[in-house]
Amino acid sequence: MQILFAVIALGGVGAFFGLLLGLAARFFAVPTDSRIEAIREALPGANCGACAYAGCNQYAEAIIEERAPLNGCIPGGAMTAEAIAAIMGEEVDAVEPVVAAVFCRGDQRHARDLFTYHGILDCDYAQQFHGGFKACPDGCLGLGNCVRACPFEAISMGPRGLPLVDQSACTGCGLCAEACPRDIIRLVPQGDQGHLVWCSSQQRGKTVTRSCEVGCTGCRACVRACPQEAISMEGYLAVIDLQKCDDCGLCVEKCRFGSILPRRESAAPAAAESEAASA
Amino acid sequence: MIDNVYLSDISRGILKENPIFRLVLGMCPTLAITVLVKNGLGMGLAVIAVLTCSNVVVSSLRRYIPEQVRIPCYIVIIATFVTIIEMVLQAFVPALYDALGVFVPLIVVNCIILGRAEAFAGKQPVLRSLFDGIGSGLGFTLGLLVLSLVREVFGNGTLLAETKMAVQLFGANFEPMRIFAQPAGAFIVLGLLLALTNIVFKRLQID
Amino acid sequence: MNDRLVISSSPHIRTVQSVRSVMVDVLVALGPVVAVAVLLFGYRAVVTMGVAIFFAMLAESLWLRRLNIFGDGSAALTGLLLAMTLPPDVPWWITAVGAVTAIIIGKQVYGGIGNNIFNPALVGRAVLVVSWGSRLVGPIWPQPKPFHFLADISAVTAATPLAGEAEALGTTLSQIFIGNVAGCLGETSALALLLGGFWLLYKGHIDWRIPGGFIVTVFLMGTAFGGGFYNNSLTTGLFHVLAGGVLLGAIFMATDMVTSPVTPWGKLIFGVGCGLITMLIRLFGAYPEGVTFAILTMNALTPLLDKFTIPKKFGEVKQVA
Amino acid sequence: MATAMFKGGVHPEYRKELTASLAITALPIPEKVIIPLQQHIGAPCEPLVEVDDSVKKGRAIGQSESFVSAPVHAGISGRVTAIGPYNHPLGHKVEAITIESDGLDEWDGQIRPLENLEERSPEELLGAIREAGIVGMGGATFPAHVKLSPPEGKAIDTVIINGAECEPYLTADHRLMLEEPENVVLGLEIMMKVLGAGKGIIAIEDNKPDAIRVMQQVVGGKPDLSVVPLKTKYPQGAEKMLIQVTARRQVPSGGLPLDVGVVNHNTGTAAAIAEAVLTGRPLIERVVTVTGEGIRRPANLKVRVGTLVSELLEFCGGLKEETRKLVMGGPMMGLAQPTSDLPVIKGTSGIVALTAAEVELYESGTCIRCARCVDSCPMNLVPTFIAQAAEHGQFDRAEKLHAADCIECGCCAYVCPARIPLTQWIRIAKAEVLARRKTK
Amino acid sequence: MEKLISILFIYILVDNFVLQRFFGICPFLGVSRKMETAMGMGMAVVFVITLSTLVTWLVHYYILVPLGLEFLQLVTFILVIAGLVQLVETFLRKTSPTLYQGLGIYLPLITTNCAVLAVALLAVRQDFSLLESVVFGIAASLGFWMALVIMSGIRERLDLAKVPASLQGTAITLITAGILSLAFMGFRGMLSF
Repeated sequence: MQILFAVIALGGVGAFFGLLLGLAARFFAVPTDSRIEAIREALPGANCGACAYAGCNQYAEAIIEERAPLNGCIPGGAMTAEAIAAIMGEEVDAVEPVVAAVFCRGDQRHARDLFTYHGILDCDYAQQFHGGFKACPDGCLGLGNCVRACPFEAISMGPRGLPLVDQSACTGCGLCAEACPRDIIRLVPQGDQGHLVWCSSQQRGKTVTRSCEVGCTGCRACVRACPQEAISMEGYLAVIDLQKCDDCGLCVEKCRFGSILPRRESAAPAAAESEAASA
Repeated sequence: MIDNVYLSDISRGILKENPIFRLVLGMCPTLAITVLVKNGLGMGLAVIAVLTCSNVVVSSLRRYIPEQVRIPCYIVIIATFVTIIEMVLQAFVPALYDALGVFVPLIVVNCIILGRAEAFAGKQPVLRSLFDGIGSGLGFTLGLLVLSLVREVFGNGTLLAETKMAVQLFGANFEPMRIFAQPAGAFIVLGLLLALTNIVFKRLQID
Repeated sequence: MNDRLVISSSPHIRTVQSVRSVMVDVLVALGPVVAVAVLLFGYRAVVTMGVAIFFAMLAESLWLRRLNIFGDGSAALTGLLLAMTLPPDVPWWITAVGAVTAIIIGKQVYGGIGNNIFNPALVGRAVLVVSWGSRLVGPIWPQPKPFHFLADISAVTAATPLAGEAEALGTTLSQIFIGNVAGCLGETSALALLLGGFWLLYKGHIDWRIPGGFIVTVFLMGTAFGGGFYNNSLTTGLFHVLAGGVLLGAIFMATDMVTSPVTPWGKLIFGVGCGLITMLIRLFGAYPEGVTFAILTMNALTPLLDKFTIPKKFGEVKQVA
Repeated sequence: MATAMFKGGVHPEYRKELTASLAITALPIPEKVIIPLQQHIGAPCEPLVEVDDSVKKGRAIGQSESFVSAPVHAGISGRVTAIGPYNHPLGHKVEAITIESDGLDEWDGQIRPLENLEERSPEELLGAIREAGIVGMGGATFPAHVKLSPPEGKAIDTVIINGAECEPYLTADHRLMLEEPENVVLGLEIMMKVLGAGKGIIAIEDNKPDAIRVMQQVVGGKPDLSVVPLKTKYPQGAEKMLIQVTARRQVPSGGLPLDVGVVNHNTGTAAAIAEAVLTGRPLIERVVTVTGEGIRRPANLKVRVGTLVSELLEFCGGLKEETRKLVMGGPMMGLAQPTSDLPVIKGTSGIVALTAAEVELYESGTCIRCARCVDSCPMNLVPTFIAQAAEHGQFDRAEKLHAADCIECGCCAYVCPARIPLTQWIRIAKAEVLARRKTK
Repeated sequence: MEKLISILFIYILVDNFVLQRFFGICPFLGVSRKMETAMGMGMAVVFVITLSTLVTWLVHYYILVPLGLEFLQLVTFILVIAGLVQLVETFLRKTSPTLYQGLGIYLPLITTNCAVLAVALLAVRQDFSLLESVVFGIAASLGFWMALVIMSGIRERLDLAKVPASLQGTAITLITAGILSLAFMGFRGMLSF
């Protein structure tokens, strides 16, 4: 008898609410983006709030409105993130992997300062004072906007005020390049093949030598020396095409200013210095 | 690392997606009942039972439950198992039942169980759901054990108190740091443990 | 390279005060309180204060991996303030646990000085009170023995004025004012506390609103609800201000810059709130003293107070709708 | 007369004794002057001369069609040798005209005074002021004629001469009031006539009792003029504070003094206006206080606009070894310069050389929420919160905290024990907030 | 009457549902990042708890007890709550978009908020009368709201603080909740019923 009651009671409650909800859904229906439905389906639906939104619905809406990251659902994990990405049609194209590189070697030893800056340690804001404290208007200020911009902790500030990129951690997202007010950081193909001119100066040779010991003066010695014709001039700055460069190293010998270095060595002196500094 | 799909279902719940330390779900019972290891263990076992059963049932019924009433159905399934567990506990370990109090019926609304049902069991075959349930349940139990161990040792000076294997750890003169047994202590210890796991996982580069 | 000029945003001149000098000033302000504590409780006071300061500075330098153990002086201040809230006969290991907890849980997990939400010294004390309540707020306290530096103070005990009304009646207000009563190291002498308070006010390190709001509220509540057990209602109000930790809390704890509001109105509400909760706990709660909990609770409300009491800007015009 | 106070403010070390008692000395005519084509807020001037042109002293060499602008004039007679970008106190290079002296120092023939001063209409006076290229000489360099042309419907009843000189170190206005009090008062009267204002006030901080006395003597007997002594407190000379204290009116947020019927001008501006109207001579020289611990012989100098700062320093015996900072203007609001190779402009009230002891490179720390900045802010803002919002890029929050109302007086950063560059952060927030409002 | 006031006071301050009883921790951690959401969520919780306590009390005493079906308590309660929440959400969404934005969007989260079920269960277990149950529900949810708003204020400030990386987020929130809980222990022993 009790079992019967139980079935009836439970069934009754279920039926009552089922009916009510069915009616409500019919009469109070609100049209929604079909993708919201799809994303909500993909979400665990636990409404746990771990994504910082009020519930799975709100999170789904936030994704559609591009206010929320695709991987915000903690309980769902990577599987859910992939599913959402598929719905949103955001697939990462297969591209050649790139990494950030800092095109300036003018550290505190090599490059001259015009004055001492004291204030907010931010490249943008420091540049507002007389165009920046470095004598070279294209040289790295070393106040670390790129370091702060990197979400992967792939850039750190070296011991002499030049940022160092950790290639293994860099994803090539380019946020650091955007953050640099002087456009010193550019994206280059991953790996350590080839040589590069580690300078961004657009100044005439005389101006460069006055402000920096390792700046590219635009003397063209490297352009003439390169058997691969991989080096060209962009204004007063030599630029090496990594596709053509065969790592022969002739340009390094010709460069009187030390602006050109093979990529595999470019990070080495800085690393050695940081070791020396910590020792 | 582990190529067997079932083993990875289990290990994921224990390590990578540990409900307490990684997903930070099911906090209410975690904080409330971990004063003693015994309680933590009891709650953990109860959750394993409910989670495994509900995962299996949800998974086997996944083709028959209409999409619209998915969540209410899951809740009924879970609530049924929780009621059963409640009765079992009341009948066989009444002391534990009293210690856990209202948190036994509250297993129903534990995000882990509904979360696993939705995220995993509603989409995967029965056997995998079973292992997933066991894995997540074990992960939860592990979290409870660690937390209750810390709280009992410092807050009570004992190990496995109120069981047959009870040990007085620091001798009779020990004055336990009662805050560990208090709600405040629960929050603080769990916060510190979370930070610790963050550091450990970062060191080991498990993400 | 010293010939280079310095460029910065204006202003180009700065006050000579620094965080360190502020901390040192507060330490100096505690001077009279420390002196009275040593006078009353002898070497035990020295031991407790020493242990608290040492462990606080140690915990901070270890966490920050810093060699300079004094640093900006804030750890030493936290340690000393914690010691001030402890009974004279507290075991040294309790003091040490409290000091380490204060620095780590109260301060460093939030990112160190300036970032903490709660007063570190009071976090330390609250943890100790909850953990070893009988040793910190028990009914029996050592009776002070003025001018006996090596005396064993735990031999003779007395109740703190707040512990019971009957005992309180045996202590005159003037004794409470001077401090010759049982109690925590730093809370017995209202005179010494007020001296420190006036020095801090003079130096501009504290704002009158917090201690003012706190003390006035306690006085009014004590007068209104104290039951007038002490001669009459007014003296009962005064008793509530002078006895226990109100003055220590109002002058040195609630005024902790980091954990109290920055806006003028926020400060006043903060002070009044501290007073209200203190008296609620004293009159109705299980604990005899409520200053610690009151200030911690108001610490938690500080972000809200700051948010909703942003002062009216200069020349603000009423919006005509 | 009691002086009302404003909320907040600070009491820095004033160090005015270095130059307060030194009479204004005329700097010898420089070999060359470099006259930037923009010395004021508003549109830059177009050059009216070409390289190799000969010019006489006082001739207009740059002008702009724009109303918010002021012409610039040749400071010496000689030959134009270059027109091109040159270092400028504002921190970037600005087009400037270089004139090399012929040593004659002759006035341009077209310069003649306005005759029958009493009969001149306000429009004629205003025109003369504009022609003379007069700008606010306290440092803000807002063209004077613009301030003296209130829009329709705004009646001005009070003109205030700002003789507060609340910036530490500076004594240029102080000396001017002592040595040319008649000019200051005449300038005030001309402005009152232009504006039709019935009341003139000369406000002077009470750390200059001699100036108050002298001005009172000159003003004595003129019922519509008064000298108001002010309590010494920085930023007493800030326009909004000054108006509140002297005229008892509060300039509304986002408003201008003319919204409350007041125009205020610097002492130097008043004297320049008097000079321009009396003699017809444009603004080509001004008083500059060269001072600071880093200067060997501090002085108050009368200098041609366009003279290189290095010449001023040389005249004062040069910089001491320990000089670490060169500030143009006062130390609270002036601009630090990396070099002395830049010209004096119309708004240069002083050159202050600070030594290492004053410029210690403090590491800025974490805010300990001591609220000194809140107490010191004369605009009643919460500087630390605005700075925090700016630091985290929360400019909406900064706007809600009224970042745009900041007058950049520097009090907050001055008092901060954690040495946080509060004023710099708030400037960033203010610029961002104003930029966003513009695009809206 | 005195008992009602006691219940109100106790479950807001002394036995705060979040800080002393550990109910509703998940939404407490999840939704306390921003003051606005905390306010909205708190309001929604007050509404739902009051309503659901009322309904479940009626269901218990007028359906389950007469039929001798107390063992179905849990299943029916959770169903009633889930249904109720869903109903209110659908209703609000259609009738009042503004109210829905302010309140309704938090409703789905509330189904799994154990505070709701806990209030319903505890009201029955403590033999509260209907009025007492409703007051209990209001008090518990106000306590939840208060804790949520206080925490959101603190977290907005912590967002600007230099919290060590490993402690950021939930860890520091838990520690803060711990100290808050510690502070609230001062209210212990104030009232009883």
